Amino acid sequence: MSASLLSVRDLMVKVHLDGGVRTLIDHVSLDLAKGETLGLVGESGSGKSLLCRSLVRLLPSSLITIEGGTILLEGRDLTAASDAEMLEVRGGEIGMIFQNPTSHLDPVMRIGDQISEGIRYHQGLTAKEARAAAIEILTQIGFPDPVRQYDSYPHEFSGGMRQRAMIGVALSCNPKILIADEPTTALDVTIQAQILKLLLDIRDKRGLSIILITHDLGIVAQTCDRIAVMRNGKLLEQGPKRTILSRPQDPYTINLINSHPSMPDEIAAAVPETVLPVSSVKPLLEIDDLHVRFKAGGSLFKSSIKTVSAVSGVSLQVMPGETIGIVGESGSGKSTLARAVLGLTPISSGHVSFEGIDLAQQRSAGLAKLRRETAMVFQDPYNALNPRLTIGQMLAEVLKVQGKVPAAAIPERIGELLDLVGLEREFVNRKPRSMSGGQCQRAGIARALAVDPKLIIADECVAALDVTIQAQIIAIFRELTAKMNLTLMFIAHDLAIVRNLCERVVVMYHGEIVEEGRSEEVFARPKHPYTTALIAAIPDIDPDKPLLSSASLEDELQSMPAVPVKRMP
Amino acid sequence: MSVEALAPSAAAWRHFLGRRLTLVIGAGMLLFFLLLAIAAPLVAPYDPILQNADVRLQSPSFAHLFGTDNFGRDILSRVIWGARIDLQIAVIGVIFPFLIGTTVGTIAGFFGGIVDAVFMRLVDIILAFPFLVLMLSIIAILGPGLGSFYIAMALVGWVSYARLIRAQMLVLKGSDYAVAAVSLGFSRPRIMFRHLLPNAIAGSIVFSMSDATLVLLSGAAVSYLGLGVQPPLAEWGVMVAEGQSFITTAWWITLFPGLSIVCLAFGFSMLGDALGELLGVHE
Amino acid sequence: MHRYKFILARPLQFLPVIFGISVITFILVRLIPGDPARNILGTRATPTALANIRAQYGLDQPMWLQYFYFLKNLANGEMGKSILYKIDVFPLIATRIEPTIALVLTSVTLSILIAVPMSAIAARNAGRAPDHAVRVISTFGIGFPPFWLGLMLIILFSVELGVLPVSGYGTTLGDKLSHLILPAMTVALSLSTVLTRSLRSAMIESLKSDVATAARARGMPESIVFWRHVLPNSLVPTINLLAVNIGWLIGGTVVVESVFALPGMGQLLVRAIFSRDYMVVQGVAMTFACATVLVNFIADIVTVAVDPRVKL
Amino acid sequence: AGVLTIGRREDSTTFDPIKTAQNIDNWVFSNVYDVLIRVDKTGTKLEPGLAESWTVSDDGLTYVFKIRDAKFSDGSPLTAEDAAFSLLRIRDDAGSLWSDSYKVIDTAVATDPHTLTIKLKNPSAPFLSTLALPNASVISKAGIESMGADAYAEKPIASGAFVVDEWRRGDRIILKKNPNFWQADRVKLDGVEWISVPDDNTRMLNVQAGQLDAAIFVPFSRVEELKKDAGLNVLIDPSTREDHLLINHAHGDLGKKEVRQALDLAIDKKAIVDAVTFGQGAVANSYIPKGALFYYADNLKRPYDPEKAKKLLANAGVSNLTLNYLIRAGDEVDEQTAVLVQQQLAKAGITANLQKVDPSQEWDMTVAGDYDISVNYWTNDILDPDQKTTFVLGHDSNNNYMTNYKNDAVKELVAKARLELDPKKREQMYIDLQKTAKDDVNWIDLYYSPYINVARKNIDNFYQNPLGRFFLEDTVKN
Ligand SMILES: Nc1ncnc2c1ncn2[C@@H]1O[C@H](COP(=O)(O)OP(=O)(O)OP(=O)(O)O)[C@@H](O)[C@H]1O
Ligand SMILES: Nc1ncnc2c1ncn2[C@@H]1O[C@H](COP(=O)(O)OP(=O)(O)OP(=O)(O)O)[C@@H](O)[C@H]1O
Ligand SMILES: [Mg+2]
Ligand SMILES: [Mg+2]
Repeated sequence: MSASLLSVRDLMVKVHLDGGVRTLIDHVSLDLAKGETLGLVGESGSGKSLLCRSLVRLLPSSLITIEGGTILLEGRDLTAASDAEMLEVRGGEIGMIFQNPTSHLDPVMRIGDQISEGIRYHQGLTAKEARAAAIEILTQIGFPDPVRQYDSYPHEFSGGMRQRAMIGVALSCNPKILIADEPTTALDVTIQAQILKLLLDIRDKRGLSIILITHDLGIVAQTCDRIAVMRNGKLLEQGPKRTILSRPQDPYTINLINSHPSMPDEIAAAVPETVLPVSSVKPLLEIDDLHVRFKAGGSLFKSSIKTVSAVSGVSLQVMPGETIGIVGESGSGKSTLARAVLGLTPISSGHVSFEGIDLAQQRSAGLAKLRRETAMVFQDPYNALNPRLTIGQMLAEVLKVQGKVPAAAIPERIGELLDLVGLEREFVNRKPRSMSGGQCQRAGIARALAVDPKLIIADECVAALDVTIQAQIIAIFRELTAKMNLTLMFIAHDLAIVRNLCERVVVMYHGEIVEEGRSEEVFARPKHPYTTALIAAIPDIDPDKPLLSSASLEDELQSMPAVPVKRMP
Repeated sequence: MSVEALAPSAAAWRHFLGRRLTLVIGAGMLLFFLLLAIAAPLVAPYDPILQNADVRLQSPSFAHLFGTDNFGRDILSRVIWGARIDLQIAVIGVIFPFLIGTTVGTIAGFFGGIVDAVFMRLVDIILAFPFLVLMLSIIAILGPGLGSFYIAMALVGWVSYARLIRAQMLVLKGSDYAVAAVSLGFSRPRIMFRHLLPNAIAGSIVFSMSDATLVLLSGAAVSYLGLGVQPPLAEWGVMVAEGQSFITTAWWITLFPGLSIVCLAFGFSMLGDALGELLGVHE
Repeated sequence: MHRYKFILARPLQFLPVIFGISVITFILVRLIPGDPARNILGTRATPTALANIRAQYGLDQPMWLQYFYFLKNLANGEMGKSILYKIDVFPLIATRIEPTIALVLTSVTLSILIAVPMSAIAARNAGRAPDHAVRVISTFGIGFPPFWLGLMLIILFSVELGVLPVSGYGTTLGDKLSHLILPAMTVALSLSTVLTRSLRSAMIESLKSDVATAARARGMPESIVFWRHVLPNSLVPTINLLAVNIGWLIGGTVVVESVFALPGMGQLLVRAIFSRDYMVVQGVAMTFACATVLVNFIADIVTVAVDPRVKL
Repeated sequence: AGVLTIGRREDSTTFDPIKTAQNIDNWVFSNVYDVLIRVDKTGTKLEPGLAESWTVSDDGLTYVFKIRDAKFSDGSPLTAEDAAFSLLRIRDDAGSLWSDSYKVIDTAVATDPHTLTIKLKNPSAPFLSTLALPNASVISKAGIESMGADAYAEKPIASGAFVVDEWRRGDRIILKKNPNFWQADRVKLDGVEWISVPDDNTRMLNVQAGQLDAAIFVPFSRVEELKKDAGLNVLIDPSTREDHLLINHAHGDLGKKEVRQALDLAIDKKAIVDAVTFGQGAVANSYIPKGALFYYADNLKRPYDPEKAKKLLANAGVSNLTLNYLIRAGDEVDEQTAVLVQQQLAKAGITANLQKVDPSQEWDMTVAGDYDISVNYWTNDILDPDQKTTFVLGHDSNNNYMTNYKNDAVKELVAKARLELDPKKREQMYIDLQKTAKDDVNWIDLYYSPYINVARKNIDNFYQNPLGRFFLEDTVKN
């Protein structure tokens, strides 16, 4: 690139811990040109966030220090700048958008004030002028009613709107460079597409340079000019998007690209239909007109107690040995359905029967059977494991309570389970805190398998993981279902993963099943417009398939509420 | 991520001190008092209740490092023996509220609904109930002395713990690992006590350290009202209260037991801070 | 404004609490051994005199009947007659309530005035000398028994320096304030340390929080980050702590009241307990309870006002 | 001139004289109300009060009082009618705590506005003394009837040196000079404020800092220090207070006279006087306080002799005597005495287990006989020894002051002494009583102690008589 706006040379960042010194960023050099979008990818913990925080010298702890290298912003070395100068650089020159808007927006300050705060400070405007400017920004980032929404608090917004507000705050100081740290990870695909589009629009309008951090190569393919790949604090390779995507050099990059879910997967196509749903086989699980409603709000003086229908009128049959995917946006009722099926959430009406036993009629017998023959893998790998127990203790407890394995054989069985999910045996003595997300997720799967279940419900168990690990976990499931004749209900809001793994897909929307069918069929010929939108919003790794291309999809999105997740009372 | 085997840098060293120093000071202080209490018969120079009319109200000297009181009793010896009683007050005065509060909080938080509502109203009542009325009534009913004091503390003190634990339980019982435990067919007591409680209890442990100080001070307040331990036992709060008559003439009678309370309180609060950091709890 | 709707609903929840307290106090004071009649008669008690007094105050009636009369009186806005003072309990409490309220308010104000800057200094220098200094001072504040601290303050400010009155309560506002400074300081020295500890850790947490990082990332100087973002976000847990402590304080001012001879309710209560003046103990306990409930209610309102997310 | 501010422990409870039996009230009454007959400064003689003079019939049943020209604070005249009303009220009113002491009155009539005639049911030597009790103060009949007893008890119409100007409950009583007082020219002060300062230290510091003119209830331990303060006068006035160790004769070996004598021998009263009262007290040898009417100075003083005590115990066949020693919580002096006595008894081989209980309960337990030994004290209300003697030795309703002491000869003598009108004979009877009581060890006399007050140097004539009356009408603030 010709005129480099930002130029990083040999940046070294180290952390000083009790045990010694660890290098977190290792001789990283980068350039960012004006108007350019740089995609920074890499697995979790590779140092992407740290690198960007080093640019504005906002390191997360006093133990982490920049130990070498230069950061030149328009020729000025930021590593040598004074603290006062940095105040100008932050916000004024380099704006930040954070991954998690919920925790980065001040919950007790009005959205508008958070935007105008920066304006007043950096541009020295009066309160009134700043308010006007902030409302202007709110308009730009797509708030339908900026004057009113100026006075809203973050918690009154949906996730998507919060992320927009976060962008607004970053824009408030009119920076030259915008750093967006995984701005869409927490959002579902449709919203993700909107946010990405907004970022690109703003870039074009304002001539901004953007550093976009993500672990999703698809997003990078759709939005960036250049790509930089990081791993273990080192920059593996960087270059123009097409070069990297088509001719990756580093084995890690190659692996990353290959495991992207939007890649058509040969194995998936080759999965033989192991169990044909023959009419003589009785369904393992039957769900009939299931309704789950939650009370929302309501108090002594409020006459109408509102309820939220999380699941409304779902009917489904699951055959033994089947692998079924349940997809749908956030809040569409997938988790609630799973929990209701397993008797973890009270059912409002309808029936669930497991192997012919109706849960409503024979509650204790049904629950006892469920507990022994089904298991669930949870969405959040860290929170689903008791932080105080080692993996060994955890598995031993399950085996002991379930009582299917004689006490003497428990240690042996634990070993087998770990082997099965691909964890080394030494993990017996580890606690969740000392394990990576992927490792925790495997431990969670091992726990589910310890029950020796007929049915496993996996609730978005890969959403929080990066693609390489996602791929590994999916491989484990595929292997397990093949080997052990497991029935699997796989919940996700990401269609691409489901397409790879499942024979049958169920699409949920607002608590109802809107579409159901064999995977290839649904993906090839979606019937419901929502399914179409979902499929279209998957960022494809092929840069030539543009994001949100079809005009009809835009209309579709417009007709839907921005975020149907939270229906506040 | 190369780990450079270096001598700990200045920053890391400072960090270590900042974090462990509180632990060392706190635990060290408590250990000191504990040893003092255990070894009281060995280290105390005099019999703590022995009166000696010849040396009444003497200011600190080599014979009596902390001076003597109006009966000629050696203050140093009384302070040393007092450590026994005051440590006991701090420990027992905290342990029972802790146990009761933890149990109630766990049950209320876990079961919710009517159980919770009943317990929480009870908590409201006790919180709104003037502590002193309860304390004085119980002491009056059971007679002054440590037993009544402990009972009064237990009756009142548990609410803080119950509230802390309940709040934690409410959060934890919705957590994925609690739901996971249910889905695995674990029994309720197992889920409550093996899975949730250990994760909920850290805050209470830290709180119990500052609570120990409050208990000591409540004891001193009770002594001020004349309802402290039975004479002639040496207890710091009582010593301060008794020494009040001499506050302008014989300052040493109140100062040394007073300082002892402060030091013990300091030890507890340091240990509390250290535990808070170790257990990752923020008050 | 429906976030504030709980203001309407809450008073209903108070009723069982107040009722519970009335039952407990009623039973508790009567469980205490000791006879109010014998108590006021002292050494000269004769059987007829004892019987006379018991009859006058209905103490010879069965317990349930006494409780019934107590409730009946309460419904009429009365709390019975003091055995010791021979006047109605309500007016008696009315004459004693002001100093206690004034003491609590001054102490709390003073505590906040001490706690906020102290915790700010500590939090912004976490782990360094000023932080340690604040911590040590805090422990001293909480470790010394208040009656001892109070006396030391009197000796220093009133006897040695002669700048403040030794004890008592004035008649004019300025006079009252000058009488309240020392007792309030005695309370504040310990209360503020509790607040400081809580605020300090909330602030440290908050200084490290994403909110603060985000504010720094848009170039806000540390002072704005602190006062506009960190402080407001640290307040909520402290408000609740303060409420619990005020409740505790309301019921526990007796020591300070008696050291500083403040004619408040704490002293009234202790004398009533010691002389088994049942009606007064009940009356004061109920008053304290209502005040505590009210304080918590106010804390809830403040919490809702400070943190827009909170719904009650 | 000027207003005298006096610090005391507690605030008054009422101004209705018949409804209280507490010193804290009575001591204020003396200067607000006036009585028919007063006790003089020495506490040993009666002198005219509102009754200018009186005559007693030969049979000792009829008393005729001449009431002087006096006015109530509202300016209305004080008549014999008011006096009669007051005496009948203390005898008959349901709220009166004193009715039993005045049951001896048969009739009280105002024969004319200046003449009060009282007929007794039987002769009574101490009767005149009881008229000096502040609780028998003369109240305004018209006043109490128009105001109602409750309002009157708040702000009475009285005839003493001062009138109640304001009562700030819990804080202070503000008295101002009563211009209608019959001795108004004797009163130098413009007013008096009784201020309640419960904490002993604070009360003393107030006087030291000059914020109070005087304070009462000076702890023994502070006397020496206050004496050193050049700005202060420490006032030590004789009182009728006697501290004694109650013995429950009904409990086991304590019924044996030798055992009680052994106890008396085992207690070193001098040591108590030194350590507890800091030398302010005097060792007691009789239940009648030193300086009081009929006090027998030569009564037996058992010297401290633990060895002899041991022997006595052995002779009585008592070993390992273990006693339950009841202490009043919150009373510093009581606790200190207990600690000391415990150690002394131990030297005689007697174990005392201290049991500290709340004062009100302690009182109940003593009355119920639920103790072995316990320290208590008595201060006389009237100068005649009959009241105390009846309570302590007369087999009155309280089992001889909770001791369960039984001696029928003593009982008879007490009754006789009450009726004896010849002072000489009476004195001999009381001497006999004192001797017998000592020999029987009805209780153990410990020490007499004075009233200790402190006043700033500019205050003159601030004193109490042995019955506790302050003579504020004579006090001067310079
Ligand atoms: N406060 C800290 N103290 C010590 N090490 C830290 C701290 N914060 C981050 N690290 C380490 O720095 C490394 C880089 O972290 P960073 O947050 O930059 O990763 P990332 O690439 O952004 O990952 P993710 O995709 O999960 O956000 C990690 O190994 C992490 O453990
Ligand atoms: N305990 C609850 N109380 C009230 N409402 C609830 C509760 N649990 C879920 N809901 C609501 O029910 C709806 C469905 O939630 P659910 O968790 O099943 O969605 P989901 O499809 O799993 O979403 P995600 O992809 O975000 O996990 C949402 O609107 C949610 O707000
Ligand atoms: Mg990151
Ligand atoms: Mg979900």
